[in-house]
Amino acid sequence: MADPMKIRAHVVGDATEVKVLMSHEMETGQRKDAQGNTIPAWFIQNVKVMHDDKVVLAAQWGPAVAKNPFLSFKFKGGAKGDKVKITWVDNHNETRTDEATIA
Amino acid sequence: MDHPRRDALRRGGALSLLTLVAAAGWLPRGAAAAETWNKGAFETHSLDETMKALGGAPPVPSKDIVFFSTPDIAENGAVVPIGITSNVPKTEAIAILVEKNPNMLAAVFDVPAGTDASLSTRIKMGQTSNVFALVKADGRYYVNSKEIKVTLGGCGG
Amino acid sequence: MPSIVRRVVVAFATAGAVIGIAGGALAQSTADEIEKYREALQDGNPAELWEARGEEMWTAPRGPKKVSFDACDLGLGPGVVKGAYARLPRYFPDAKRVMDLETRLVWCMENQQGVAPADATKNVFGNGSAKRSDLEALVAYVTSQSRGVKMSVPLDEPHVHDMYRLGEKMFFYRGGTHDFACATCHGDDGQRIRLQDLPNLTKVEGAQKAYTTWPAYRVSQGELRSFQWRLNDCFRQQRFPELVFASDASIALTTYLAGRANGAEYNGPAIKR
Amino acid sequence: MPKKTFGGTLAASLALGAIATGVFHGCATAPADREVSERAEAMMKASFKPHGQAKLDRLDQDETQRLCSEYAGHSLPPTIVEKIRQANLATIRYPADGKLVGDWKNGEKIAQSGQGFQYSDDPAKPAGANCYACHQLSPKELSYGTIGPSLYQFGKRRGFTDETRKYAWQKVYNAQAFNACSNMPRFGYHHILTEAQLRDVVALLVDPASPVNQ
Repeated sequence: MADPMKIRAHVVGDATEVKVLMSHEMETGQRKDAQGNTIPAWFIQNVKVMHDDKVVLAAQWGPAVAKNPFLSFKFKGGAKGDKVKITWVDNHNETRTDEATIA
Repeated sequence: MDHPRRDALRRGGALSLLTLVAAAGWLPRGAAAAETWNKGAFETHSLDETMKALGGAPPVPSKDIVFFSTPDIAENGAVVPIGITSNVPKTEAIAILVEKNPNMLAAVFDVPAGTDASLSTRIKMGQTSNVFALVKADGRYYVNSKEIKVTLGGCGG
Repeated sequence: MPSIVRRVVVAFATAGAVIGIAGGALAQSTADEIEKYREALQDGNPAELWEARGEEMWTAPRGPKKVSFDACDLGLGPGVVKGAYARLPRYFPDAKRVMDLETRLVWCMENQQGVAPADATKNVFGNGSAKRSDLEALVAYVTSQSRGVKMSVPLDEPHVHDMYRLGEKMFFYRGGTHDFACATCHGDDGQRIRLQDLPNLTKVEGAQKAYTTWPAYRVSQGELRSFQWRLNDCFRQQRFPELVFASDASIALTTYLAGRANGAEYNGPAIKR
Repeated sequence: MPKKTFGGTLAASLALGAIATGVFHGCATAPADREVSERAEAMMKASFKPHGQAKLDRLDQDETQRLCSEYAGHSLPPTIVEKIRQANLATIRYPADGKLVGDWKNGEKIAQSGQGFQYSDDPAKPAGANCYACHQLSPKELSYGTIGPSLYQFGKRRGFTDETRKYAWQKVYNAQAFNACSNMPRFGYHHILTEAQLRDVVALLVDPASPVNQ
C-alpha cells in the first residue's frame, strides 16, 4: 500500500492554506531500466481536495508531474479544527486518502 | 447530436489549444472530478501535433497570468517548481503545459469558486523549454508563457 | 514555430534575459537564478515522507527477536533520539568502535533485533519503490530529531579523536586514475563543478554548511540520501573503488567532517539538487 | 597507543571547536604524523572493495600522488616542486607523426563528457575529459566550473604558434609538469584519453576556428 501523504493545512487570514506531499514514483513510461526494457508508466492521474463536503481543488495529472508530488494552494473559509481530506488515484487504480486538521 | 457540447466549444473560441483540453473535458464540476482522466489531452506528443489537430483561434495572451516562485533556470529538470496565479476574473481552471516535453500537458487544475486561482506544484522538464500557463475563465481562454532553462549537472557528466 | 507559440513568446517571453549578457554578469545571473530555484524547493521537502516512515519503523517491533529501536542506544541512552545525531559519531563501548548513525542502526538491528548482517545491510541505499531503503527512512527520522541542535561531536574522546585524524588524512589522500582527493574539489573557496557550488570543507564554515544539511532529499534521484551514501558516491566520482558501507574509512571521514561542523546548528534533512 | 601521543592541549582546543587547520596538519614529516598517514592508508585499503573496472590498485599512490597528499595544505618546498615537475615532464610523450592538433568539434564533445573510469561507467565507451566541469571554454556553454581557470580564448591570447600548440599538448598530457600538485588530472600520463582524443582537445584550445577562440 502506498505511504501516507504529508498534509499541512492552516488558517491564513480569511483563507486556509493547504500544502501536501505525496509519496509516488510518478514514472513517466519513457525511461528504460539497466536491461533496456521500458519502465511502465505509473503516475497519479486524479487528485481531489475536500473541505467538508465541498471540493476545493480537483486536478488531473500526467506523468510530467515530479516524483513525490508537491501541491500548495488556498481556499476561502475553513476554520481551525476542520478537516481537509485529500484523495489521489493513479493509473493502476491504486488510491490513497488522507486527512489533516486545519491548524 | 450533442448540440450543447458543440455550442460550448464554439463559445470557447472554436478549437484552440485550450478547447482541446475543454473538448476532451476540463474537469467536470463537483465530486465526480476524481473519476475522469483525459487521456487524449495527456497524449499530445508535440506542440505541432496538438496545433495541427486544432487549427483554431488561439487563446488570448494575458499578463493577468503570473508565474511566481518559478525560476528562470532549473538546476535539475526532474523537479521544476511552478507557481501560477491567475488574476483573470472568474478563473475556473489552470493548466500547465511544457512545449518540449514528450507529452505537452503536465497538469490541469479545476479551481472552484472560493478557491484562490493561485497554486504551486513541481513538474519534470526534459530540456530547456517554454512553459505555458493556460487559464479558463468565464468560458474563455488565456495564456502566458515563460522559458525555463534546464542545466546540466554532476561531476560524472 | 506554430503561430500561437510565436505570439505568446514574442508577447511575453523573458527568455534571452540570460542570453546576451556576457562574462561575469552572465555567471552571476545564472548563480542568482539557481539560488531562486533552490529557494523555491524549500517550501515542501519530500524528506518528510521518509521521516514519517522512519518514525513508524522506530517504535515497531522488528527482526526475529521482535525488538523495537526503543532498545537502541544512539549515545544518549536507549531509545533517545532527540539530539542524538548532533553528537555522532561517537565511541560505543558495547561495540568497542566509533560509529556513525548508520553503522549504529545496523549494529542495533543485528545485536538487538536479531537481524542477520546480510539482511541488515541489504538495502542501505534505496532506489525507488522497487528497492526501498528502511535504513534511509530511519536515518531521516533520527536526523530530523536533531534539527536546531548544535553539532557537538565528542572530539576530546580519544577514540573519536583518532578517527578524526585518520579521516583528515583520508580527505587529502590523492589516488586513482584522476589523482583526485576529497580536497581536489572541496579544498578551496567559491569553486564549482559545472554550476554546482562546492563547499570548502577545509574551512569550518564550509564543513558546517555542508554537514548540517545532510542527509538530503536529492531531487535528481527522488530519494533521500544518507551521509554514508554521500561519501560512497563521492568516491565513485573520484574514480576510486567502492567505499564499503559502515567501513572504518567511511566512519573516519564522517568523523572528520562532522567534527569540523561542531558548533553549527544541525538543519537536515535538507533538499538538494 | 597512538591516540595518547597527542593529548591534552590539542584535545582541549578541539573541544573548543576553534582550531586552525594548520595546527592539525602540524609538521608533515613528524613521526606521529607519518604514523597516522600509514594507518590511514592501511585503513583505506581495508575499507574499499573492487567494483567493476575500479580495482583496489587505484588506491596505490605513485610518487607524485604521495607527495601531493603529504604536503596538502602546506606550501610545497621548492625542491619538492622541482622534483615533481621534472618527474612529470619526463612522462610526456608526443605523437610519432608530430601532429598535435586534431578536430576541435570532437574536442568539444570530449570536453563535455564526464564518462569514463568510474565503476559505474562502461569501460567499452570512450572516456571524456569533462573539461567543462572545471573550466570555462566555449562561451556558448553556461554550465562550467571554476576549479580551473577560464580557458576562453586560450589560443587567441597566446598566439596560434607552435609553442602554444606544444604547451597545450603538454598541459593536457600532464599538467603537473608545470604546476606541481595541480588539481587537474594527468590525461596523457594516466591514459585517460587516447592520442587522437588528446589531439582533439588540443584543437579545441588552439584551433583559430574553435569556439574557444572566438
